[in-house]
Amino acid sequence: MAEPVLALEGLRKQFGGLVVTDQVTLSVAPGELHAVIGPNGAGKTTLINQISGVLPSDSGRILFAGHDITRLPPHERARRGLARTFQITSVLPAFSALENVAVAVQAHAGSSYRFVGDAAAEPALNGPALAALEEVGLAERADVPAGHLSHGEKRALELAMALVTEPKLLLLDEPMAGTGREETARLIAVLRRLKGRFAMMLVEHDMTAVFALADHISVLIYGRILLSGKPDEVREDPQVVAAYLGDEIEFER
Amino acid sequence: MTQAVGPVEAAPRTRRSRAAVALPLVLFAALALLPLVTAALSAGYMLDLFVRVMIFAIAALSVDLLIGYAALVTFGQAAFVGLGAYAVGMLGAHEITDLTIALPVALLASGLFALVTGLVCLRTKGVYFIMITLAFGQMAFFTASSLAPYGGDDGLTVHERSTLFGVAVLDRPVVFYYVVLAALLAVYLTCRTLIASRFGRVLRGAKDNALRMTTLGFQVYRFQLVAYVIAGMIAGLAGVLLANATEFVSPAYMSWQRSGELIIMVLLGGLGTLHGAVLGAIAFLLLEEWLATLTEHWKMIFGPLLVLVVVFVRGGLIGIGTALAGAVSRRLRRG
Amino acid sequence: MTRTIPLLAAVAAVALVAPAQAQDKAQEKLKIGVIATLSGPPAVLGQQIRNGFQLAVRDLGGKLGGREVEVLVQDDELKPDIAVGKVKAFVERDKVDFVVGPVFSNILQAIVKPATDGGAILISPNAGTSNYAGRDCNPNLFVTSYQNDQMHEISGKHAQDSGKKTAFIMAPNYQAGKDSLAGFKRWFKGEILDEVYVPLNQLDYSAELSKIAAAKPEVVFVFLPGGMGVNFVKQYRQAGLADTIPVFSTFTVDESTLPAQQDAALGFFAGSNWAPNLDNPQNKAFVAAYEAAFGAVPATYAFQAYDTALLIDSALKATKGDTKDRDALRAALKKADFVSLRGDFRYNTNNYPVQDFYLTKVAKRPDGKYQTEIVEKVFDDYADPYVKSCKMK
Amino acid sequence: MSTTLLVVQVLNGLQLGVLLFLIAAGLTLVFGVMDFINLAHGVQYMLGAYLAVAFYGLTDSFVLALVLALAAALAFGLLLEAAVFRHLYGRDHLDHVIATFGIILFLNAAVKYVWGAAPLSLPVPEALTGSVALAPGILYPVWRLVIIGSGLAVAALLWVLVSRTRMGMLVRAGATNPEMVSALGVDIRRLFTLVFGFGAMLAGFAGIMIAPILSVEPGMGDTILILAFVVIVIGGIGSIRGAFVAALLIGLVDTLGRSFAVDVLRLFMSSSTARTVGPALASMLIYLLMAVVLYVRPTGLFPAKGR
Repeated sequence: MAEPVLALEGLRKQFGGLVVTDQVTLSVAPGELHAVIGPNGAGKTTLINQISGVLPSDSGRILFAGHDITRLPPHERARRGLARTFQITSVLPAFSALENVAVAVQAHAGSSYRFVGDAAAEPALNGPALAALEEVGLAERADVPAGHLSHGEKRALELAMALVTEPKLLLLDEPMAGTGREETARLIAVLRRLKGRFAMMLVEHDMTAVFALADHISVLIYGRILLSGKPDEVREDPQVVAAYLGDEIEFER
Repeated sequence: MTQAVGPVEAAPRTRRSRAAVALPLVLFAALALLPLVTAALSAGYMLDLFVRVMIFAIAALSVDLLIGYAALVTFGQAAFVGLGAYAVGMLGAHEITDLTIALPVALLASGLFALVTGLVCLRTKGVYFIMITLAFGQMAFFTASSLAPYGGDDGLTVHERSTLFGVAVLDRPVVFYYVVLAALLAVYLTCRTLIASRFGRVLRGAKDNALRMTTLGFQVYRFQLVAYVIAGMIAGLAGVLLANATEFVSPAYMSWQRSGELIIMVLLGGLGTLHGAVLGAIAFLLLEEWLATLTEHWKMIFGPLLVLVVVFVRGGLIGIGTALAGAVSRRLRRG
Repeated sequence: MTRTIPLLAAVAAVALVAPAQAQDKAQEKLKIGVIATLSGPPAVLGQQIRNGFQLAVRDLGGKLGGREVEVLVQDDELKPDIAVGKVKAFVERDKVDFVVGPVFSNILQAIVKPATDGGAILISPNAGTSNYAGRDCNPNLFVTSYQNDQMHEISGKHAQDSGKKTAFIMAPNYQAGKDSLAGFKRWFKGEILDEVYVPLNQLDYSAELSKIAAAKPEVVFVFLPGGMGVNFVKQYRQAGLADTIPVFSTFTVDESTLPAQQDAALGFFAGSNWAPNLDNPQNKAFVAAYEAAFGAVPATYAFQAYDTALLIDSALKATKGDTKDRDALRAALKKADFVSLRGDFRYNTNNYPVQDFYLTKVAKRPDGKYQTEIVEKVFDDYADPYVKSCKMK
Repeated sequence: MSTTLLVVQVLNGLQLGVLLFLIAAGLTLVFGVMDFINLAHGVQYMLGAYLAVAFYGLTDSFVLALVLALAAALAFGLLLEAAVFRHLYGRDHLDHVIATFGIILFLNAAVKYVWGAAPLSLPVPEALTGSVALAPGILYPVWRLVIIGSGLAVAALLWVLVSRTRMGMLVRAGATNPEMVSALGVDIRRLFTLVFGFGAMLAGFAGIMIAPILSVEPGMGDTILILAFVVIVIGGIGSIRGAFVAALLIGLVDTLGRSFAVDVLRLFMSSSTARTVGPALASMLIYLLMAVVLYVRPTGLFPAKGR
């Protein structure tokens, strides 16, 4: 088996007296889409924040492509190929969609201390950016300020921004939250197209999306991994069904 | 569908960019022609006034660079102006008057001060940043006030204007005027270029959404620090010119009221447009000059004027212009 | 939008140039620019200068040396660069022959060059710094007040002469403050228990008052102009020190601050070249006229500004109203051929006055107003020592 | 540097501290609850002092002047809120800055227009003049003790109001999470108006109490405003407790710095150098303190949670 892109070892985060994540151990293989599911307050977003470095971890280790990144600042992690989207969409609202992606290209290109030259007119930045917009189906909205995009479009834009950084791993924090049925279907299609190019960790409530996309699923409850396995195993695990999935979940195949 | 949406959404962009090109062109053309007007009216005094205006415009540009493009509301920019001025004054006191020495020293001093204080200030955000820049401004002010060998609180006279390779080029008012205008133009273009560059794009992005920029891999703090140093040096340049214009250097140049006035100029003109800062400096100082000739109590008029500008229009004078232009074009389209 | 800009510029140009053109017709008028601090807390001093000068012009029938006078007044806002701008406007736009002002020494430092380089004659009705009395003395600068140090020397001399052994001295932490304490120490040879510099515009003197109470000096000397003096005097009285330790001062208790200090200042001593009750007919007339016109007792600022107008009047009479021949004008000014409100007055070679100085004391007049009153003469025909380093003859 | 002198200086520092607290309390509330930067808070302090002088002139009674001036300060604060500030809630901080700066310019010029440029004064109430002997030979003015006492009383009152009443609960909640307060169905506008008026009155009260000690003059609020901002920033914006601690800290540091800086420096350097450096250092001590505090704790000593 190939070396995992991401390996978490006993990760823990505590806010005051409240333990939010505890002894989280899991690994993501290259090219794999690993979904993390769990009820509200299970610590999913905290986990994403710990991995991306927005929150420091109290204990445990984060190995990324074999290197310990537990103590690295977020921008350092990003530079090593760890990209993320946010639960609440996070784009640059005053910038056009194209410029949003172009900034991401620029981040990846790593030469941002250039004080001359019109960045907005650089083919080296705009070319890949436009291509990424194409991939997520936003090419026609390239000139629209990101603040004016619909919710689903912002999600797609975030994806495009992550794409151009050619990440080794993409952390997706509830990309389907707040999107309409139609947009959800479109996003699922986009993600399916991207699958295999890099590893993804998907935190999601929408079980349709999770079971449509995931190669591997971990169930997080009260900050701990309850179970980790293939979608079929998870679906059929009585413990999960009882504790979390219940009867309400409809499965589509 | 998107075909129809496109042009409508694009329309404000083109209008804005047309104004962004035309307005500064007109502004600078007017400034370039001014000496002809003053010569015709034999109002040489106006040159001095506009020299002062342009120097403050340079300082205001540095403030706009920070507030308007990097979301760094600095309340201590006057300290850098003062540093530049003191470089001229103190070197002058030791009979070093040449710009080839004074200018680099001034820029280095203000840049270094910005670097050191910026390292501390940029740890904080928002109002805390405002106040910590104020704190450093005040420290600079009190330090200058206690410089007894250089006049202390009284300030010191600059006995002769700076020379260039030993030639007293700045002594002729018209030449000095054009030197200041050239400096203003250079600073304006520098800022313009900077903002459009990759570097500037990171700054603007961080203003929009700093967390997003960080997770994209930018170390925002460093970009802001570089911007802070550049702005400090620009303000230092304004100080060099101010010392030459007034032929006097004083701790008063560093007072917090001065820093406040610079912010007001930028806001009055229109934040985040650059030419708004220039326009704001012109409007602020001319208004002050004009109102003061009307009545001793001119601040009773000036104060409410500022309130009205804020309450009823957004985006300062540039905002008024845009709103007017919008209303006119709507009227035209309808009629 | 784009069209409004040149329009604005044109309007601004016209607005700023128009006064100059309008005045062209009245070429005969003598133009005098008065620059004084008219905003912020020290505005009261600037107003005294403006009022004193305008009163003199009025008393002289609107004419100085036979020429109609136009007095232009500008506020320096106590900002040196603003002052420079205003003075340049006087000289270059308004083409004034005389600039009268300012109140403060730091403004004087800033405006001497632009005023005199521009060809005007600068007459300072208050600030008189040591550098212009000595090394930097200037033929186009005249001072109608005093050399700053002299006012402080009065207290030092009197403390010494009256046999005081210990003193506590205090001034703001700026150049004039340091000069002040140096001036006091030039004559006082007793022990200085403490020499305290407070930040400029300090409001609360509790810290210093405690020190004074602990040090128990025989005399306190302070130089705390304007609002600082008001605060100090009130707090000194409240601390119960006023009845035990006498205070000698300069610019701390005068007619500009007494309306606020009132009874708290009674018995405080000051050094001055004049007082409202100085006994000569011209001064009596001046004080009465000033009080009638402005409803307040004049202070030194007002009387010196009044004298400034008298000085210009005398010089223009000598030159028959001519200001073009600057050598003649300067010579006439230097003669100082006028009856000063303070009595004896003549110019030294450095264009600073030689005059008498008095110890004064705060008193309440029968009409309920407060003023300083002459106690005794401390210096007779006193010249400043800096004149030695002035190269002018 | 005797112990008695030190005691007196500590009292002096305390007096400056409570004065700063009176001003900073309103400022930090308005800032914390409404997210509004009110630079005009300093001129409200000035106005309090002027109103007290004016009413004293009319009534010849300090108590009456105090009551009337407080009422007028409150009324003026409410008027200002309704006329200007109400239109600016939710706008950018910089809009607040420019508008309230305009109000400063106006009011400074207006008081000069109405009352003249000369400093005015208010006598200490007859019963509270004089000094008490703290130790043989060391007198302390009664009025200063009154200021300290009334400042502490106001602080205690504020503490009760904020921690024990429903209104206080809302104010605290508003400082940490304004959305939540409006979600509770509270008329947030009325709460704002109330807090604002109260803050204006506190600033006015500070002005009235200090008028017998300091000269009343145009622009007297500008310096104190900056100090008050230093206080609320060190204390943590929106925190009354922070404002209290920071105000006393600033009061003490400033007073003690001014009285002992030269003496302390004399231990390290020559007397004349100490005299030059000391006062400059003393002037910047509080700014140095603020820079250090913010460096160590970028949101102040007691940051209100959630912002």
